[in-house]
Amino acid sequence: MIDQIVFYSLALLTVASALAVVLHRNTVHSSLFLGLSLAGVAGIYASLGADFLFGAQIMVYVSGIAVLVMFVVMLLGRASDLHLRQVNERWMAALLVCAVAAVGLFKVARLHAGTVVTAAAKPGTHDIGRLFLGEWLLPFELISLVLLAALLGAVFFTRTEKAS
Amino acid sequence: MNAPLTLAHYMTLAGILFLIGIFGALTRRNISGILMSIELMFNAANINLAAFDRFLHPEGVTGQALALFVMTVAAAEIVVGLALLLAIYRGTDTVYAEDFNLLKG
Amino acid sequence: MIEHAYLIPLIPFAASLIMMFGAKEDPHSPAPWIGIGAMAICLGMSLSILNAVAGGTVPLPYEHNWQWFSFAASIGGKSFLYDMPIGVLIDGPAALTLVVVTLVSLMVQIYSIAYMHEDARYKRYFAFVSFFTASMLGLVVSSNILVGFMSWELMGLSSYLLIGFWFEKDGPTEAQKKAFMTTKLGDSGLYLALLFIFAKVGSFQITQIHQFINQGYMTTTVATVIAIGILFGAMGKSAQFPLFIWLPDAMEGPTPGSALIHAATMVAAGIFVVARLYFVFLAAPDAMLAAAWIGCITAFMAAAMALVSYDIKRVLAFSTVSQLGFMMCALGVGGYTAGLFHLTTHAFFKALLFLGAGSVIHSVHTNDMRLMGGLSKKMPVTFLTMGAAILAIAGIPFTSGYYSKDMILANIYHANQPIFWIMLGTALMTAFYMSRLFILTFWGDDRDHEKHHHAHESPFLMTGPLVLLAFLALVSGFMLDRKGLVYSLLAKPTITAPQAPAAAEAHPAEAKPAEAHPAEAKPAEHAAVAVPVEHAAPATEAPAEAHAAAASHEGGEAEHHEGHLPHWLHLALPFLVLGSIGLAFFLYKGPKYAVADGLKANLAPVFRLLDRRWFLDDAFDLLVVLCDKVAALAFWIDANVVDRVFVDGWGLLMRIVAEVSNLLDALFVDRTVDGFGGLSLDLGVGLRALVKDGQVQEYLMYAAIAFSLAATLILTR
Amino acid sequence: MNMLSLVTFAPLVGALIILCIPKEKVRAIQTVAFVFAGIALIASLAMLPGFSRGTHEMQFVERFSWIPSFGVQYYLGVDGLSYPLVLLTTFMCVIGLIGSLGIEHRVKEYFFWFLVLEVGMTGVFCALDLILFYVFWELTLVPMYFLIGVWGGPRKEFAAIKFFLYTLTGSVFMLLAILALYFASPAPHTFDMLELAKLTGGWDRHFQILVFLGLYFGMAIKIPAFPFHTWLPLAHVEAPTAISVILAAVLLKMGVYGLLRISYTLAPLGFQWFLPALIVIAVINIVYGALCAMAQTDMKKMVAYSSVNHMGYCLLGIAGMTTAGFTGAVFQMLTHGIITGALFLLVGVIYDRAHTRDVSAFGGLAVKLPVYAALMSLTCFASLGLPGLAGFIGEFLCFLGAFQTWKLAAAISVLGIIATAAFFLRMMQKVFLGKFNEKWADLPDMTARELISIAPLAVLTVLFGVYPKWPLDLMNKTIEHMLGK
Repeated sequence: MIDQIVFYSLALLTVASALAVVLHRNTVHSSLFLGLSLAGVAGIYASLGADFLFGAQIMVYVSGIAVLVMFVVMLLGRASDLHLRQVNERWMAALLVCAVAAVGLFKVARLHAGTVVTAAAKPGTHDIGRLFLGEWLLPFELISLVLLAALLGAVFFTRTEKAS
Repeated sequence: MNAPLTLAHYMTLAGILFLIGIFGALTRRNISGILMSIELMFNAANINLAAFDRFLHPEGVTGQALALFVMTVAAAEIVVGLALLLAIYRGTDTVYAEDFNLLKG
Repeated sequence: MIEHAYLIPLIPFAASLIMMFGAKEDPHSPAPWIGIGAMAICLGMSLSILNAVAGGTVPLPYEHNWQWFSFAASIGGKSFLYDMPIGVLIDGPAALTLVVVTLVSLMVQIYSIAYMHEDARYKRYFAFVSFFTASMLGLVVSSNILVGFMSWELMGLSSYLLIGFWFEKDGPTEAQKKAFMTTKLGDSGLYLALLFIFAKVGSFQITQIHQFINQGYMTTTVATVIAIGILFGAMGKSAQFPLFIWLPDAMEGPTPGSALIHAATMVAAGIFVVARLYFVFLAAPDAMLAAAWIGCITAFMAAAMALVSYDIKRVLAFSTVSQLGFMMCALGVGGYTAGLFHLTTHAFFKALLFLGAGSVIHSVHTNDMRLMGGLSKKMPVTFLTMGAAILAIAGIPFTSGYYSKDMILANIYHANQPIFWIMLGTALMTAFYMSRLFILTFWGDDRDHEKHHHAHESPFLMTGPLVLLAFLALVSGFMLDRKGLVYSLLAKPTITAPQAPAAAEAHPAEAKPAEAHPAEAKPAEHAAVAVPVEHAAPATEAPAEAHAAAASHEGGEAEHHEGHLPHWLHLALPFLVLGSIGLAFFLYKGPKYAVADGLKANLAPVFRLLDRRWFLDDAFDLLVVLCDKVAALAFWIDANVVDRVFVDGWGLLMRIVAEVSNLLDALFVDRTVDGFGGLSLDLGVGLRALVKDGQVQEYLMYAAIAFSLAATLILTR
Repeated sequence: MNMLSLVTFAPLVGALIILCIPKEKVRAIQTVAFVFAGIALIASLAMLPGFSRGTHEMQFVERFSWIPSFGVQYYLGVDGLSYPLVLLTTFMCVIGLIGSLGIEHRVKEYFFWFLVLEVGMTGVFCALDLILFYVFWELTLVPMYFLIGVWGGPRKEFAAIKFFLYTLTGSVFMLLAILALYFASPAPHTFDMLELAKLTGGWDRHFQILVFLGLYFGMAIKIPAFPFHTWLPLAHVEAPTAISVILAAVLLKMGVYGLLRISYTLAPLGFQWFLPALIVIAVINIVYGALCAMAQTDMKKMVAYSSVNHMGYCLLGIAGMTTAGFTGAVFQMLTHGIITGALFLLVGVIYDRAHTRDVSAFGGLAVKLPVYAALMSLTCFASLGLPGLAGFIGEFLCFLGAFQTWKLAAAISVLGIIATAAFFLRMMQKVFLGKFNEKWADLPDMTARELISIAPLAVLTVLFGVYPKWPLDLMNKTIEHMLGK
C-alpha cells in the first residue's frame, strides 16, 4: 500500500511539474518546475530500488542541469518576455501528434499490465561500478570522451570574440 | 489504488512524460523551453530503462548502467545546447525559434 | 600452292603495316616497292592457284579452316559452343577473282609510283592501297561469311581513307563520309542477313550454309529475307540504285585509287558476295527478281547520267555503276556465270579506263572534257590503250566486253523480256557515252590551247600498266570463253532442296531459266537424298566437305548449253553498237559539237534531271538534314523532358504533394470555420505551417509526425 | 594467398598510406598510388594462369563470417562473368592514374579518393554476399562524388549532386530488394548470392517481380538505361578526364554486371516478366542515345551519349536471353571500357591543349597532330564497331543473341549502328579533316605521358578485335551455365 501511495504521488508530482514546464508563460518558473519534475523522477528511481541512479539524478540533473538551465534562462530573460505568448501557433497539430503517439505507447504499456516485481530490490552501486570498469570499460571511456567534447564545444561557442 | 504496481504503471508514466516532452519541444517558442522539453524526454526514457531493469532483469544492473549513459549524453547535450543558445543570443538578440530560418532554402 | 592461299590477304596486309609504320614519309621513298613486291608475290600465287583450279588438279571447293575463337550459342533450344572458324574457301570464282584483284592492284600500284610521286603523303597512299587490296582478298578467300563481312567493312574503311586522301580539301572529306555512310547503310542489310543466317543455320561457314539449304531446312520466306538483306549490302557496296550516289563523288580521291575502287575491290565486292551466297538467292526467287530489277534500273539510270556529264572521271564512274547494274541483273536472272564473267572483264577495262583518264588528267590538269580534245597526237599510248578499253566496254566483237555482255543479254533474254529490252538500250547507251568521252578527249582539235600545249605523254611506269591492261581488255574474254573455260571455272552453284522445284513453279520469273538450264533440273537424285526435317539441328556437326563438290562440278558441264540470243539478235547487236558509236561521232566530232548543244537546249528538263543525278543526291541531302533534325529533337527531348521528368520530377512531385495538402488545408479551414471557430483556425494554421519552410520546429514536427505514425503502426500491429 | 582480398584491398592500403604523407610531397603520393594500383593489377593478372576456363564454379573463393547475427559474410569469389571485369577495373585504374598525373591541386585528396574508388569497384565485382556487394556498391559513390565535385569543370557541384542523389535513390530501392530477398530465405536468413540463387524456384512470381523491379531501379541508373540516363552526360562533361574514364569504363559496368549477377540469377521470373520492357529500353538506348550524340557539338558530351548507346547494346544482348547475347554483353562491357576510356582520354588531350571541346572550333588537325588524329580515328572506328577492332565482336554477339528472340527490335537497333557511324565520322571530319584552322598553329602533338596512357588501350583494342579468343574463353563456361543448358 505504501508503495502505491509513493508511486502515485511521485507520478503526480512529476507529471504536474512537467506540464508546468511546457505550459508556464514565465521561463524562469518553467526552469524551476523542471527541477521539481526531475526530482520527482529521482523519487521514482528510488521507488524502483535504483539507488545509484537516484543519487546521480539528484546530483547531475536536479543540482546540475536544472540549475544551469535556470542560470541561462535568467541570463537571457527580459521583462517583455512575460507578456509574450510562450507557445507557438502549432500547438494544435502538436497535440494531434501526441495523441497519435499516445495510442502506440499505451498499447505497448498494456502488454506489461501483468508484469510484477519478482525479486527483492538490492543495492546496485557495487555492480554498476564493476560493470563500468570491467565489461563496459570501452563505452565508459568513450562517453567520457563525449563529455570532454561537449565541454570543449561549450567553451568554444561561449567564448567572446575579443580573443582575436 | 490497491492493485499491485506493474511495469505498465511505470511505462505509462514514462509515456506521459515523453508526450509532454514532445509537445513542449514542438510548441515552445523559447529555445530554452525546447531544451527543457528535451530533457523531459530523456528522463522519460530513463524511467523506462530503470523500470525494465527492475521488472524484467532484476538480476543485473544493465538497465541502470544504460540510464547513466543516457544521463551523460543528456548532460553533454544540454551543455552544448545552452552554449549555442548563448552564442545565438549574443549574435541575434533573440531566443525565439521562429526567428531563425537559416534552414530556409 | 593452294594450301598457302591464306597468305594471299596476309602478305599485302603485312606490307601495308610495314609501309605505314616502318617507312619514313619521303616523296622518293622506296617503300612503295614493298607493296608492289608483295602484290607481285600474291599475283604469282593467285595465278598458280587459278592454273591448278582451271586444270582440275585440285578438288574443289578447297576449304581449310582454323579455329579462331569460340562462344556459347544456342539455336532452336540446343546449346553448344560455337567454334568460329577462320579459313580459306577457294572455288572457281574465288580463284579467278583473286587473279583479277591482285593483277589490277599491281598495275595500279606500279602506275601510282609515277602518278603520286610528288605527293606529300606518298608512302601512306601505298599503305592504304595495299590495305584496301588485302581486305578485298580477305573477302574473296574467306570461308566464313562473318570474316567476309569483316573484310567487307574494312574495305569500307580503306575506301574512306583513300577517297579522303587529300583531306585538306572539303570535297574529299565530304565524299569520304558519304561513301562510308551510304555503304554502311547497305551494310546494315547484310548485317541483319548474317544475324538471320546464324539464327537459322547456327553457323557462319559458307559450305555449311549451302548444305543447310541443300537439305531443305530453309523455307522460301526465310531465304527471301536473308537474300534481300544480302542484296541490300551489295546495293551499298556495288553502288546499286538508290545507293549509288556515293560512287560518283568517290573520285575525289587519287585517280589510281579510283581505278582500284571501281575495278577490282570495292564495287566488285558486292557482286562477289551475292555470287558467293548465290545458293541463298536460288532458294529465294523473289529476291532474284528484285536483284534483276534493281540491276536493270541501276544500269539504265547510270547510263543516262553518263550521257550528259562532261567530267571525264564522272562519266567513268557512271559507267561503272551501269556495268555493275548489268552484273547484278545477270545474277538476278540466274546468269551466275555471265555476271561473274562480266565482273572479270569489266575489272580489266575499267581499271584501264581510269588509269588512262588519270594519265590524261595528270597531263592536262583538269577533269573537264570540254577543255580537252585532240590529245591523240600528244599522248599516243594513252590514246591507243584507252581506245582498246572503249572498244571492250562498248562490246565490239571479239573484245572481252563483247563476250561477257553478250552472255548477260542472252541470259536476260531468256529470263525476262522487259528487262532485256531496257538492258539492250542501256548497252547501246554505253557504247554512245564511252565513244563520246573518247571523241571529246582525244579526237579533233584542241579546245584549250594552253592546256593542250602543256600536255605530254606520261612516263613509262604509267603507260606500261596501260598497255598490259589493254592487252587483257582485248583478249581476256576470248581466252576465258575458249573451250568453255568460263563455264567450268564459274560454275553455277546448285541447290537440291525439295522446295526449289516448288518455288520455281510458283514464280514464272524463275521458271524460265529453270527450263533453260538443264543443270537445274538434274539434281533430282540429290533431292531424294535430302530428308526434310522440320526444325533443324544446327549444322555444325554435319560434315562440311561432302556437300557440293559434286554439285559445282556437274553444274559446270551442263551450263555450257545455256541459252543464246536468237540468231538475228546476235548478229544485229554489233551493228547496233557501231551505229550508236557513229551517232556519238556525228554529235561530238567537231570542236564545237553544235548538234549536241542544240539537242541539249531542246531537251533541257531531261538534261537537268540527268545533270542533277535524278535528284537522288538532293534526296540524300534531305535525308541527312532530316536525320539532323531528328537528332536535335531527340536531344531537346532529352534535355527538356526526360531530364526534367526524372530528375527535377522528384522535386516537382514533392511540390505537388505540398500544394495538394495546402489545398486540402484550405478546404478544411473553409469548411470548419463556421463549425469550430477559432479551434479549427488554429488547426488550419498549424497544418498550413507544414508547407512553410525554414523553421526548426517545423522540421521537428515532420519528424515527430513520421515517428509517431511509424511507432503507432508498428506497436499496435 | 588470398588473391582476391589482395586485389581488392591493396588500393585501400595505398589510400591509407597516402593519408599519412604530407600533401606537399606530390611525387611520393603519386608513387604510392601507382605502386598499390599496380599491385592490384599485377595480382589480378597473376590469377590468370590459375583461373580455370573449364568450370563455371566460383574460383579463388574467400569466405569468413562477418556479422554472424545477420548471416552476413565476407564472401569473395570470381567466375567467368566477374573475372574479366576485375581485370578491366584494375587495368583501367592504372590507366586512369596515368591520366591523373596532370592533376595539380589537392593532389593528396585526389589520389586518396581515387584509390578508395578502386576498392569499391573491384569489391563490387568480387563480392558474393549481397550486403558486402551493397557496401562496395555504395563505397564507389562517395569518392565519385568528391572526385567530380572538387576536381570537375564549371558546373561540377551540380553534376556531383545530381550524380549522387540519382544513384543513391537507385541504391535505396536496391537495398529494399536485397532485404526482401534476405527475409524470403528460410531461417537462418542469408545474404549469400549463390545460396539465394538455389532458392528462386520456391518464390512466387509476384515476389520476384517486385524484387526485380527494386534491383533493376538501382542497376538501371548505373547502366544508365533510358530514362534514367540523364545524369551521365552531365557527370561526364564535368568530371576530370581520368574520372570520366573510370566512370565510363568501370562504373557503368557495375549496373550491367548487377543485372546479370543479381537480378537475373535471384529473380529469374521477374527478369522474364521484364524482358519485353527491357528490349524496348535497349532499343531506345541504342537509337535514341545515338541520335542525342549526333546532336552534340561538345566532343565529351558526344562520347558520353555514345556510352548510352553502347550500353544499349549490352542491354540488347541481355534481353535476348541467349548465350550469345550474354557473351556479347560481357564482351561489350570489356571493349566499351577500353574503347570509351581511350576516347575520354583523347578528348582530354585536346581539351588540355585547346581548352575547348567544341567540334566546330577545330578543323584540319590531322596535319598538325598526325599521331593524335590516328589514335583518335582508331578509337572512333573501334567505337562505331568496325570489324577487326574490339567494338565489333561484342556488338555483333549482342545482336546475334538478341536477334534470335527479338527480330524486329534487333533490326531497328541496326539504325543505331548507322547513327553511331554518322556522328563519329562527322566529328572526325570537323576536327581532323578539311582546311586547317590557323588558330591552332602552335598546338603540340601528344606527349609521352599521354601516349603511354593511351597506347595500351589502342593495343588492346586491336588485339581483342583480331583475337577475341582469350577473353571469350574466360567467360564461355560461366555463361553457358547461367542459361542453364
